[in-house]
Amino acid sequence: MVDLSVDLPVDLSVDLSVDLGGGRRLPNPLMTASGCAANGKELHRFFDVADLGAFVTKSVMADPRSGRGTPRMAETPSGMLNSIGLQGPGIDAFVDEDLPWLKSVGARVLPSIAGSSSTEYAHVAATLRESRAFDAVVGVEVNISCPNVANRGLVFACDPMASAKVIALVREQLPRDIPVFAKLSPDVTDITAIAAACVKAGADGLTMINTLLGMVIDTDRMRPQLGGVTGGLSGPGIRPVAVRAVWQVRQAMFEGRMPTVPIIGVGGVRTGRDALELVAAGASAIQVGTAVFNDPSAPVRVLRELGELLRAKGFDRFTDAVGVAHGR
Amino acid sequence: MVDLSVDLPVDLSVDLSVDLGGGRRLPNPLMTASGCAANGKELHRFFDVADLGAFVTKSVMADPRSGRGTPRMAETPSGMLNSIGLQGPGIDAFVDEDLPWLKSVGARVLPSIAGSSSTEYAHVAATLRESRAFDAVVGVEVNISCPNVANRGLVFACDPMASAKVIALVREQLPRDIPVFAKLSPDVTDITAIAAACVKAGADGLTMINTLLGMVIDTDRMRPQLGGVTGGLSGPGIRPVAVRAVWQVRQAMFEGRMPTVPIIGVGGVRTGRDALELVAAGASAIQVGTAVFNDPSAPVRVLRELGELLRAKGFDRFTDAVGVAHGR
Amino acid sequence: MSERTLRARVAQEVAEVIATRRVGAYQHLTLVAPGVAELARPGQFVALAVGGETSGTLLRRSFSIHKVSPSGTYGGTVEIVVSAVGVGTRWIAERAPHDTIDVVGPLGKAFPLPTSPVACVLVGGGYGSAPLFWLASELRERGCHVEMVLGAASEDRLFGVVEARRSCDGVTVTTDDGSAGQRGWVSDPLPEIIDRTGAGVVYGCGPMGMLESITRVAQAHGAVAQVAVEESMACGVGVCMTCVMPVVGSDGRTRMVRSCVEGPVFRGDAVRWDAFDGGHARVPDDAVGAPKVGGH
Amino acid sequence: MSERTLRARVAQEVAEVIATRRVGAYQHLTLVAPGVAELARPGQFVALAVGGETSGTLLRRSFSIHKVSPSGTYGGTVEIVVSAVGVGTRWIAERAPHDTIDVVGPLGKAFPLPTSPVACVLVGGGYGSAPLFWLASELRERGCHVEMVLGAASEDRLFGVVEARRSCDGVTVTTDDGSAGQRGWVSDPLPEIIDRTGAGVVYGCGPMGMLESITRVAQAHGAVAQVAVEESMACGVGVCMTCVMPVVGSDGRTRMVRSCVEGPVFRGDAVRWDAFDGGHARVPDDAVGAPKVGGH
Ligand SMILES: Cc1cc2nc3c(=O)[nH]c(=O)nc-3n(C[C@H](O)[C@H](O)[C@H](O)COP(=O)(O)OP(=O)(O)OC[C@H]3O[C@@H](n4cnc5c(N)ncnc54)[C@H](O)[C@@H]3O)c2cc1C
Ligand SMILES: Cc1cc2nc3c(=O)[nH]c(=O)nc-3n(C[C@H](O)[C@H](O)[C@H](O)COP(=O)(O)OP(=O)(O)OC[C@H]3O[C@@H](n4cnc5c(N)ncnc54)[C@H](O)[C@@H]3O)c2cc1C
Ligand SMILES: Cc1cc2nc3c(=O)[nH]c(=O)nc-3n(C[C@H](O)[C@H](O)[C@H](O)COP(=O)(O)O)c2cc1C
Ligand SMILES: Cc1cc2nc3c(=O)[nH]c(=O)nc-3n(C[C@H](O)[C@H](O)[C@H](O)COP(=O)(O)O)c2cc1C
Ligand code: FES
Ligand code: FES
Repeated sequence: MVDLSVDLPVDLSVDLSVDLGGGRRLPNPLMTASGCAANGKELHRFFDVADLGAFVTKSVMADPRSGRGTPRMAETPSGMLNSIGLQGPGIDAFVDEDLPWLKSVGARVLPSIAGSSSTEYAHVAATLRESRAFDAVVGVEVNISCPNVANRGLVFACDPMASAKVIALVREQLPRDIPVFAKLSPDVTDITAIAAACVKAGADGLTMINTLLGMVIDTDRMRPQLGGVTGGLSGPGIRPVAVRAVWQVRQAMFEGRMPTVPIIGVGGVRTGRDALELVAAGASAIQVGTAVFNDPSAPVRVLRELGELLRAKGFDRFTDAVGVAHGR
Repeated sequence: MVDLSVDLPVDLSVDLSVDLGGGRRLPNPLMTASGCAANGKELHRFFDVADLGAFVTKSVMADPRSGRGTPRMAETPSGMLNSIGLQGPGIDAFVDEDLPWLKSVGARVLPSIAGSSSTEYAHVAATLRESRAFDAVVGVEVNISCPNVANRGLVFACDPMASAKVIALVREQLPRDIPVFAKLSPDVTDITAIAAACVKAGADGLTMINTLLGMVIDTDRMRPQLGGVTGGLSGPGIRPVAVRAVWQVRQAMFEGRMPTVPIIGVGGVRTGRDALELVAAGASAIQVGTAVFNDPSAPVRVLRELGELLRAKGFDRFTDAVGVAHGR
Repeated sequence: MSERTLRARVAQEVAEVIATRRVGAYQHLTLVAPGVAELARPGQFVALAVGGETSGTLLRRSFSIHKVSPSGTYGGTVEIVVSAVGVGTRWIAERAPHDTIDVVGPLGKAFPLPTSPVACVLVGGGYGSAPLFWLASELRERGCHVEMVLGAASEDRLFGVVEARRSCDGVTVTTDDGSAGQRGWVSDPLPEIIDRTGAGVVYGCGPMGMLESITRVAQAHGAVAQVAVEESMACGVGVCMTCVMPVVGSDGRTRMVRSCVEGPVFRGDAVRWDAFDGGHARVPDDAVGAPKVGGH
Repeated sequence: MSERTLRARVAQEVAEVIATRRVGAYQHLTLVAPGVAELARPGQFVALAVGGETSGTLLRRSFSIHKVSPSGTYGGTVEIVVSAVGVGTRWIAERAPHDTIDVVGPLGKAFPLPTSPVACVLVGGGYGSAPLFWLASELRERGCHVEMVLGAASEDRLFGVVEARRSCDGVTVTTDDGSAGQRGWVSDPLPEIIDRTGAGVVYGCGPMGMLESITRVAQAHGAVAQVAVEESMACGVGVCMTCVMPVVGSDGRTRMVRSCVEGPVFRGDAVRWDAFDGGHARVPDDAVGAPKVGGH
């Protein structure tokens, strides 16, 4: 492992800890983003994954999945398009190998779970609960941006009812002190409606945003560049959409249109300044996704930069900065 | 005016002309994007605006409007956010001054009209029809991405019914040989539903896409950077969303889920290659918006590059390339 | 806006950097841009593209034209003075000789010159003095008595004190910290200079707050202020409507006008200073087309 | 994937370019990257960030390590050979001495070395020969007889013919157009060389089609092929799952494995060549977790 201790820890004069529910306090608000950090071993070569507030794993489904054919990615201006097709080992291998490894290095884990039916989500959550390393889990993120096989392949997160059903079933499977986060798609007419439906169904928090549906044409071959035709757009180019989504939902909470729950902000964060944008808009934690492909140690660098910025701005506590841009 | 004749005309061995309805053939598919080219005089210093297939003017409403306070923009990675608030002279000044000027230099004009109620749209369309320079008009673009005052300020383009009503009223005001294009917002759960509703209501074509709703926080002041809080995200960073929207709607036409009408593609086009992406996805014409701010002669440069690319790929006619990426 | 301004010619060229040097806190660049050099007048600006082929920074950055040499060994050159404050200005300031930069210009309206040889005071804050030396020469050619006031936060942020002494009839320097010249603001010595010289015009270029106080002082002492503003601009060529500010027109009505084509030089007394507040400019309620309740 | 590979050390450093020169159609760069140089083995690669602060090009570009010098005047250096084909490789190829580039490496698995001194044939297509000279030296140090086949479309796209003659026991050159060596493909002389030398291993690096035919020829002539592939990679470090390809594991089952961490070197006979088609790789129906009807 590359020794980062000279750069870390972040300046201790700012209290970076945050409580995202379940009574556990995370030492800081920085996380990996699901699918952008695999399940820990790879990035542990660059920094200690236990230095993060939490490690978010690749969305896992019930069975092993090969994912889609290739090409699976296209670079786009200040971003990229991907269509991985949720390749993964399946929940059994995850709880046997990945979760215990993460626990062994002291990481706090926020597993991301997925399914193509609400019962698959519930099964994955139940398997997780029964796992021997479950005490490393500080919450569960529910990726509802998967195509719903029962509903013409439309993704769950595009429909308040379908989203709510998944969240309710997952919530039932997990102990009360494990907060459940619904991860929302920005590809909807009104994200506050989906957010409210998820919270009503039992979500203890929200993660925003997943990728935007996009497409690239390979103009040499004059056909869609990705094997999967469309894909998910991520990276700094979409940050303004993430900031807006977090702002809108936080605003709905401030106005009493839905209960107040913690929001995990994700989308285009590359620097501490970018993270601060999401925080000021209302995010209580930050995930770094695509930026990891540019800089494998981005999550800890962003944490350090965020801490320095907060100190420079005179904040004593990270939580004091959450949502401050509202009403200014 | 800067002499561009050395660079123009585009290679004549490719027939670039295109028929967007109304029986008029445009000499080529390149256009400015509404709000990114003012009303012609400014760009005419850089190239002859009559060299474009059509010139799309800034969305005009019934009365003069001051627009919003400043800051009205924020630069974002590979894009920008704007919140102009539809500043403009009002339709009377537009038909008295801007349209006649465009006619005087030989431009084909696609005026963009807007309103905060469906009757305002109809009034603007009717005033346009009565104008003395109306014969320079080759079509009318209806910007339905304005907040609908009657409907909690939600934009028309987010609701199929509201969109259809505006389109139907505008269609009634205009002669049959003037095609009406509905300009759609990408900020919806299902853009094909809005597209189909507009076509059913009488739209002869569709323009896709308007900006994405986004937001930037000024982290120095810890408040929204734009005077208008949220704004529209544009530029190369959003191109994959535009390509996807055009693809989805063209696919719906191919599958018979809606009638086939021409699509004008817009969103993040900076080069001929970018334009070709939208064309291959199904666009019969291309607008260049934000790229103009980087290169004031971008529309004619993109035209030249597109012509060269088509020739290099062995296309004899531009129209043969429209939608070719489907079914490959 | 007058037809003339809009039809004014403008060039777009890929300019080679032929010289770049540090001047105090600034970087002074000389660009080969014969098209721009031939057309430019003092007070106009250029807009430079940022980054190369990989650039995610789309918008051009604007710089006052410091000087032009319409012909020379390399063909016409344009000089600018850059304060590196962000990603774009840093990139520009880092260009080495022989690197190229895409330049559009000249843009905007120039400083209007008096038709008779009145005395003038030229006031520059920080790099805001950059366009004033050229203006000073033109004014003196017309027989005007020209004095200059240069102000900055500290000595390293003054630009062109030596050049000022060469091109003007009198120079006063102020710094906030007293590290050069007299301690204080440019508006401190201004009343005395206007009164002593009987100046008819005060030209100003610098931060908004400074331009507002120059305007106030000029008005109080019977002079006209002509100020060059610096608003955030997306296009610089008049097509995006981002650079607007509230200005009173000849009909007495306030409009949100584009500072890139109707400015950057405005008569100080036409600017609605009351609408500016911490980097924001409100639309005054009495502006043409101002939003009714509910806003747009 | 073995625990060892994953825990293999990797460095991230801002490397200074200390030399860059044109070699035929390629640019040969020498970077000061002591951390990478110390750890690297032949067949591994580095991933370079593209563009500076203004860059909209986020993803790193991968390059085989041509050579390392773990210590020297400047500290350890790493050399790469770049074919400028797009925006990223152009930017990298244009870097001048003293410019810096952010480097991550060494990445991926190295070429496995035989435990006994068998004869080996090293086949490089275009810049694909870059990592082979270093490999050749290591093999010869172990007493292996080493021959090399270098092929390219034309003479300017061959890399390292002179170096090959220095570091190998025999060199054969092929070009598609006959501009150097024999006209044809690398697979043409390969059977004779394997048979003559009794080679046990054929190492290959180059385009997919070439690697497939090397594998076929090697198999037909009783040798094992070890090929270094070049799939499109978003991260290069194993976290994004974009670089996958169908490979048969030791249990005989096909999986979509990451070529950045489980490759880039694979046994040729483990690669499911049948799944590749014009830049796409299908998921074979018999792959672990392959989509059922309807796909994912
Ligand atoms: C007419 C005019 C003349 C100018 N003359 C000079 C000059 O001679 N020397 C000089 O150093 N600077 C000058 N400026 C200011 C200069 O354009 C900005 O400092 C520069 O655009 C900042 O870009 P950045 O990428 O470094 O900063 P960032 O803060 O990263 O820029 C982000 C965005 O905000 C815009 N922006 C930020 N600050 C300003 C500003 N002060 N004015 C306008 N846009 C801004 C940028 O153009 C960009 O779009 C002038 C500006 C204008 C409008
Ligand atoms: C393990 C490995 C080793 C390599 N070694 C070398 C080498 O020694 N010398 C050399 O010149 N090139 C090498 N390549 C190929 C090189 O990485 C690509 O040519 C380069 O990424 C293209 O980037 P671009 O921006 O110039 O092209 P663009 O086409 O603009 O790139 C667009 C995107 O596609 C990806 N991409 C495009 N072509 C390739 C490709 N062939 N392989 C992987 N990704 C690609 C880019 O990384 C980028 O994300 C290697 C690739 C890999 C995976
Ligand atoms: C290659 C890749 C794979 C991803 N896989 C998942 C996933 O499995 N589950 C999920 O919830 N989000 C996934 N995402 C979305 C990210 O977690 C994140 O929400 C999105 O990329 C926006 O953040 P970013 O701009 O920081 O990348 C993936 C993104 C990328 C780029
Ligand atoms: C500054 C600005 C102003 C705009 N004004 C309008 C407008 O008045 N009417 C409209 O339909 N679209 C407007 N748009 C949207 C553009 O026409 C276009 O749909 C969008 O910017 C995407 O294209 P681009 O990425 O090429 O800019 C505006 C965009 C920008 C950047
Ligand atoms: S900067 Fe675009 S109109 Fe002035
Ligand atoms: S390139 Fe990301 S996993 Fe291999």
